[in-house]
Amino acid sequence: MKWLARRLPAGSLLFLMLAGMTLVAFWAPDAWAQDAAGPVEYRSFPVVGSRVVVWVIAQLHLMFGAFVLAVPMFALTIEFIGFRNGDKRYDDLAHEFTRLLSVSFSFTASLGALLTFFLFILYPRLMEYLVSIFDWTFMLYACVFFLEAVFLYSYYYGWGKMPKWLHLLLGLGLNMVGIAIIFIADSWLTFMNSPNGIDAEGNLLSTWDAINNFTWMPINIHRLIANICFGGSIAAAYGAYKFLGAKTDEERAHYDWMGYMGNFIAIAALLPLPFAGYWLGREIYAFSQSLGIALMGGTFSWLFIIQAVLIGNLFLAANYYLWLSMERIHGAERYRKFTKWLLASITVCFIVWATPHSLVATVEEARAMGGSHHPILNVLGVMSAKNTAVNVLILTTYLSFLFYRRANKEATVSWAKTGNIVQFGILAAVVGVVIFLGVYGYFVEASVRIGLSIPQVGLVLFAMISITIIDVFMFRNARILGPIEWGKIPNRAQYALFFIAITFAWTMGLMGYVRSGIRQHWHVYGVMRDTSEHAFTPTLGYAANVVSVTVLIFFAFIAVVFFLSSLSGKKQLEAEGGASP
Amino acid sequence: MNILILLAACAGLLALRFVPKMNILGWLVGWWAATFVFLRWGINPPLPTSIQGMFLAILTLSLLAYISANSAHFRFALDRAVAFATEKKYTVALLVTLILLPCLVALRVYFDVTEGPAPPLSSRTIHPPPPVSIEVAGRTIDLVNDDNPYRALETEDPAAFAEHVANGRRVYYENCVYCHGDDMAGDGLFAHGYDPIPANFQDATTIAMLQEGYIFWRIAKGGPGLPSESTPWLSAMPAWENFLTEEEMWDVTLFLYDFTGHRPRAREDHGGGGDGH
Amino acid sequence: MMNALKICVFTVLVAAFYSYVSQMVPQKVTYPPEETELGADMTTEELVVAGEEIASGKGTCLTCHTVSGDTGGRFPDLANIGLVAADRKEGFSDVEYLAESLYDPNEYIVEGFLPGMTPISDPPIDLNDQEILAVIAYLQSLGGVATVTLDTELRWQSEENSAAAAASQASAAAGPSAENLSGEELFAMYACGTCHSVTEPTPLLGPSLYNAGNDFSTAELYEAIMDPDAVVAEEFTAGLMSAQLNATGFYDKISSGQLKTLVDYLAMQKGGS
Amino acid sequence: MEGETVIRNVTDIAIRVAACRTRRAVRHFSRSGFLSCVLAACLGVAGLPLAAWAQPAPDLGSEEQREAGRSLYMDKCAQCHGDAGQGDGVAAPFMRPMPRDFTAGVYKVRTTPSGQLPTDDDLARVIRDGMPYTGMPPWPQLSDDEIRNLVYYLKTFNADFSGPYGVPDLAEIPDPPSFSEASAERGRAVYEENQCFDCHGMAGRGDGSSAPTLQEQWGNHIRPADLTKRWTFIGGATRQDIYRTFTTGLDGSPMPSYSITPIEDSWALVDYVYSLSQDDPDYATAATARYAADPVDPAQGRAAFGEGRGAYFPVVGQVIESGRSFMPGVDGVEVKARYNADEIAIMLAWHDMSAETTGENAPDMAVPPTEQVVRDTVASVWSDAVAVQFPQEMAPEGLPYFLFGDAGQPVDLWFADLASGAGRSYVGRGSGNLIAGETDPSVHATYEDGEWTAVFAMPRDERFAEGAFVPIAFSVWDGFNDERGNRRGITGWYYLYIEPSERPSPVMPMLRAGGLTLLALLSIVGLMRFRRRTSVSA
Repeated sequence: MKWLARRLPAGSLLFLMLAGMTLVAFWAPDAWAQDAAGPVEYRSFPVVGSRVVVWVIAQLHLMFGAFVLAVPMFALTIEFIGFRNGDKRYDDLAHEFTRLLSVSFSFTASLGALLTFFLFILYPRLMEYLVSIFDWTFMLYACVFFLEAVFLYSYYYGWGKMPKWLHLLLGLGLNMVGIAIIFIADSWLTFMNSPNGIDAEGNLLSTWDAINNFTWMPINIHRLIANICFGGSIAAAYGAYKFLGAKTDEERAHYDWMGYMGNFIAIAALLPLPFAGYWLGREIYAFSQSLGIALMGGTFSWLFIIQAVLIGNLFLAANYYLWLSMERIHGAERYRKFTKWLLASITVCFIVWATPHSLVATVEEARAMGGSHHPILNVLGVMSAKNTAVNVLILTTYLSFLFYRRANKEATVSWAKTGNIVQFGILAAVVGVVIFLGVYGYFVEASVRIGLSIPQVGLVLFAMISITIIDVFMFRNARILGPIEWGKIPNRAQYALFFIAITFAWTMGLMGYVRSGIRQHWHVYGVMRDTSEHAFTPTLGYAANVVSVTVLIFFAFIAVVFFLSSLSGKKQLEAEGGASP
Repeated sequence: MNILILLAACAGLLALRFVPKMNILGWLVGWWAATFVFLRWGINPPLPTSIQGMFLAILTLSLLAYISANSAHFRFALDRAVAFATEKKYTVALLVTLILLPCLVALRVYFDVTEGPAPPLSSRTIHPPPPVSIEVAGRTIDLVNDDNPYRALETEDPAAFAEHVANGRRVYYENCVYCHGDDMAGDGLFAHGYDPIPANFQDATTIAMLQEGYIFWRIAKGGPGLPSESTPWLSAMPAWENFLTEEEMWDVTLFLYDFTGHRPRAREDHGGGGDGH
Repeated sequence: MMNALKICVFTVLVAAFYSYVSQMVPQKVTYPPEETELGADMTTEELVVAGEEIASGKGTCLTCHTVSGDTGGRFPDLANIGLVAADRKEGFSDVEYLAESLYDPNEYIVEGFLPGMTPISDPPIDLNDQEILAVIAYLQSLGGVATVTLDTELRWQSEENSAAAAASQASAAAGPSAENLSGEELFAMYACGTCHSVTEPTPLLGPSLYNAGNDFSTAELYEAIMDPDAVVAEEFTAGLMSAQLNATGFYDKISSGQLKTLVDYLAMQKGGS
Repeated sequence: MEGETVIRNVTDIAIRVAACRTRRAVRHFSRSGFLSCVLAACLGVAGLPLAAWAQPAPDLGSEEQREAGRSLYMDKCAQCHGDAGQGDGVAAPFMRPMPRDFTAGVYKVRTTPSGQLPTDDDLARVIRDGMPYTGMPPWPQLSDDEIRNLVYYLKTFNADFSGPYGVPDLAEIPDPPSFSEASAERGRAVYEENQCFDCHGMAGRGDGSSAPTLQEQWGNHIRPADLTKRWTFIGGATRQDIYRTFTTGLDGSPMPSYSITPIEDSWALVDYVYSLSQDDPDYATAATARYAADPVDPAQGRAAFGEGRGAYFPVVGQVIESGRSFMPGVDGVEVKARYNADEIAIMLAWHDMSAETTGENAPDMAVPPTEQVVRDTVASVWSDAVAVQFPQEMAPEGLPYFLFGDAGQPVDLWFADLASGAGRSYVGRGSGNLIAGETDPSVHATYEDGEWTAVFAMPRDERFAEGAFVPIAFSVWDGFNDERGNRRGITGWYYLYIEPSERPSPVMPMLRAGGLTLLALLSIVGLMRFRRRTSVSA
């Protein structure tokens, strides 16, 4: 009981307080509604305005939430790996990841409460309507949230104090509850984008249909994957931060490894993310052409150019980190000569992906082009070219991983040469077919073109899986050319990890904006109009500035989290007698 | 695409191979220069400068990544830079650089100032999102759910469908041909006088990407009916609801697809979720 | 500490870089489409725009009138109405003529046309005086120059109808009492007579209901009102009645009691027998 | 200079016009007469039957080729040229010149002597390259095979193609000698000798005295070519094309064929026409208003605006709002401008076949929607007119609608009715809503050699601040074409750049940029040296 009493103030108290506030906020609108002369539609917030307040807080809440939901997922996985192969290193790493959790969880809860509070105060009419649609899910959410707290704290504080299988079970429960939370919250916000289960006047027909709307599942999946990416990259940033401050070689080695693992998780999750994104986009189009065009063809088409810059940078930085990582492996020199080809492929794909469909051109330039479209860029600007670029980008990154994997190994199996040829053959064939489908897609009608992305994705997945399987068998009992010298990596690589984390956070902010921005002047698309002064859609530059500020606030908070975690880590180390990591 | 320039750029890079004692920095500069030349002069019609800039920025990023992704390269480049800045034998070269670079910048500024400003750029959204519904002649048309009412005839009653297409043909050649052209390539008689120039329906990225409701909206409401994101409303597209009946506008939509061989973007069936909407 | 500072600077730089990239793309604010709202300080030009919107929307004028310059429509074409209004009726200025034909349309009938227009100040169209002024401004602008403002006073304007708020309150108050209206009164109130005659066998825009009681069963009458397009008599335009009723908010206003009264009234029309 | 001139098949334009009406007679006359002469000379044997027999059979293509041509024709051509090739498709009433009636077998652009049928290549060329500034677009997207099939199909419309005349003679079109100024100078005399100015005008602007009365053989009015705009030549813009056009004539139109000897004189005429014109319209996007301290005197006309060609903007028909104009009489307007402290003056110049200075015109005149889309009248009741428009206020959210503004953003319209020569100003809130403005511009307009020059002068308000880009758009009414009100030629928004009276000196910005760069370089080098020294000393 003593340790509980000591630690309760840190997280739980805050959480309980905020949960109380949530409840108050939940019941408050009735009281307000009564004392005001008529129903209040909006209230204003000083200086920055109500929209920006809710925007920033929601985004911060989302980022922390993403982190808190993602870390248990891979912590559990790593713990399980450590449990199976008995490597203490993995168990420690998993524990260290969870150490970041407890403080983050408090932040998440506070921000969530704050968000609810502001939403109910500033947007009473909208919230009243949403409550009328989702009445019991709010209650369910509160319960699940409470469960999450129970699981999380017992998972963290119970580390090493209970049988491992029980602890793993707790971790599983934590993840289940976490996923339930995100699914419930997603139903609310996806309903605002693609309302369902209501009649033409907006009256509720079925709460389940409202939950299970067009974009609910796509958003769920998209967010789950993105959360893992994000959590991994933040964990990697933590490793990088510790690496840079490390005093001893051992510390350096440990945190180098931690950064590597975090980044591996992030990039592995990044690879399927574009596919989930396309599914989401497709569902939005299926729900309403207007929303789809707002997303892809209207003002927001430029937002996706910014997104392409972000994702292109992400892939570039991820590959860059891998190439630098190979310096700590003996034998990696053999693969160095491929770097330029990988880089060339990434650059070309990046360029294709970032090519806008509608161009900024002077009148003279437009006249020379014979219109607002350039005959060559036009080909690159449409979906089929971009799909192809993303697929090739993914394959290239996968190839970097493959080189990394076999950097210090030399296959000893008799069929090594054949294996290599088969692997290369698969890769070349898949790249060829993906590009062919991309070119072919330009000449067929839209419905077929959209359908083409499925074989493209399938082929890429097939290539990655089949090549990996061959690789695993080929490098069984491989001759090891030299050790991996953890910790022997330039500081540049650690900054690349920071870069990835910041870029992820920024991308999340941007995507959060577009998801809610495509509704334009609607609170609930097609059902409830936004009649406030903030009904207009701001410029992308403005939105980007808000995102930047949000990201900076987030990293300031994260710095606090890192700081607090390192305090508790120190204490623990002391308590455990200064055991080395 | 100007093949000669492309070949020249390639040849230049190839020539670098035969330069004795070529180092990594030289290669980077060579690649950058070759790409620049190709983007600037090698593509016909020329790329807008905004796009050239973007491509070169990406390339620069990649080249920087390349040189720093290898510690040996990185160290070499750093050493060379430091040597250039500090060693005696480079003093003259350093001085020349120190003088030349600011002069080049100043020259650029000189051209910018003396060329005079360019007319303001107007960028506008090409495919703005349509409203949820529009009113045509007192009737509300739901752009989200309504389809071309005559599209179903294509399978149900091909003869009637052909009649609608023929009517659309008449409407097109009486009304649309001056701007959108005889072959619908957006190159009609008056196309050169308008900015933006009329849409090219042969292009796979115009009507082939859109549902018929969208086309109908653009025909019925024209340039004046564009949403605020598409300002300035320089579009010369008339609001055809003032000239044509609703049926004629749907018919001409049918004809656009019929003539170009494109298919309208189909309304997709939704996989998950309820069907209550 | 140095590391922390470096990381800080790095973070700020990266975020700033992305902000910068985002400033490079076209910057465009999208405003929600404007609703037609009649503000007290609207200029004549704004009134013209508002009036155009009312004419094609709520006012349902374009259901019957055209603005194309083609003659031979059901109702007079309005393409040059601003020009001809001034000397159409002796002693009437253009504003007065237009006002009369909106408030009291059957007072003067253009040669070659049948009376049939319903006063648009009454339900179901039920425009208030401000909205009618906007419509007048729009009509004047067709071929002429709009002159009216919201302050223009017309002798047709009603005292209690002068403010929009008052009008809406009045109609709200009038709601319950409308339950007690007779079928004939309902028939007049919803302007059914614009298109259907109950006194003559000649069809107007819609079929005559002179002999409705014999021609239709009660169920058919219900259906014909609630779903007009289900069965459309030959020679008549499908969709016209539903568009008209939708536009005037008929379905929102009519109660089940009123509907029954109306159907009963129609079922009594047995002029043919 | 004493070149002998023969207008071979018709000696007088008036006769030619009359002859066109009875075209078949003329054609057969000319064909039999001319052909037999040539053949007799060539073969040395007289006798038409023999000649016909000796001719190679015309190439009419296979049944499949004609069928393929037919389906292509129905898809791409029938909307103008009609299902039966009679030039009566749905779009035909909106076009001048009218689409070709293939059943008549009369073609303008040929490499064959006047009166003869064109060769297959002639037909193919017109299909592929089109006829600029007429309704006939180029069809580069058709393959050579497709075009050949089309040609085979076109030839089925007229029986002569399969008859004895189906294989026309080729006119001799020699390779052109190189262009010379002297030859062009001599060409001027040839131009005058042959009375080209009768139709094409003294300055070649298509404003000859008989221009308003010219008719093609179907009785519609047809405008003579504006020889100063080479990009509008329907038969092509090279010197060889010009040579071919006047040696073979444009059958069916009043343009006869000329045989000018010696051949040097022919090329001299070509060079003269060539020297009159530029081949590229070189459309501008902004006109520049220069500062000049002296007061603006509109009566000076063009001379007040200095040397050089102004900014040239394309004018197209107003086909957006009711009263649509499908064949505007004016296809481009040249703009120059100047300003001083109190005044701004804008000069507009455009080519017009004839000056209509009787009648009246106004931008808000009603045009009956039922009016015939193209009317051919000589005595017009509408005068020529021109207008300039500017946004009344420079709003950040964009430009007013370019057809006389919109309710949200009005435009200022400066209008000149060239009959009275008086300037009027309007405030436009859409083309149906124009009201008179407060100050009327002073206007001075002159018509000379087929070119109108109108100078507007107005007090300079704050819109025309130095360095500003003022959006500007133009409207031109050609009274001959019955243009008034919404029926007019228009441009979209372009810009009028008010060039600052004093050019800002580039020195300071240059110094600043150069200095900053130097500073940055120096600090980098300094930092490197500093670190190097400390590391060496350590």
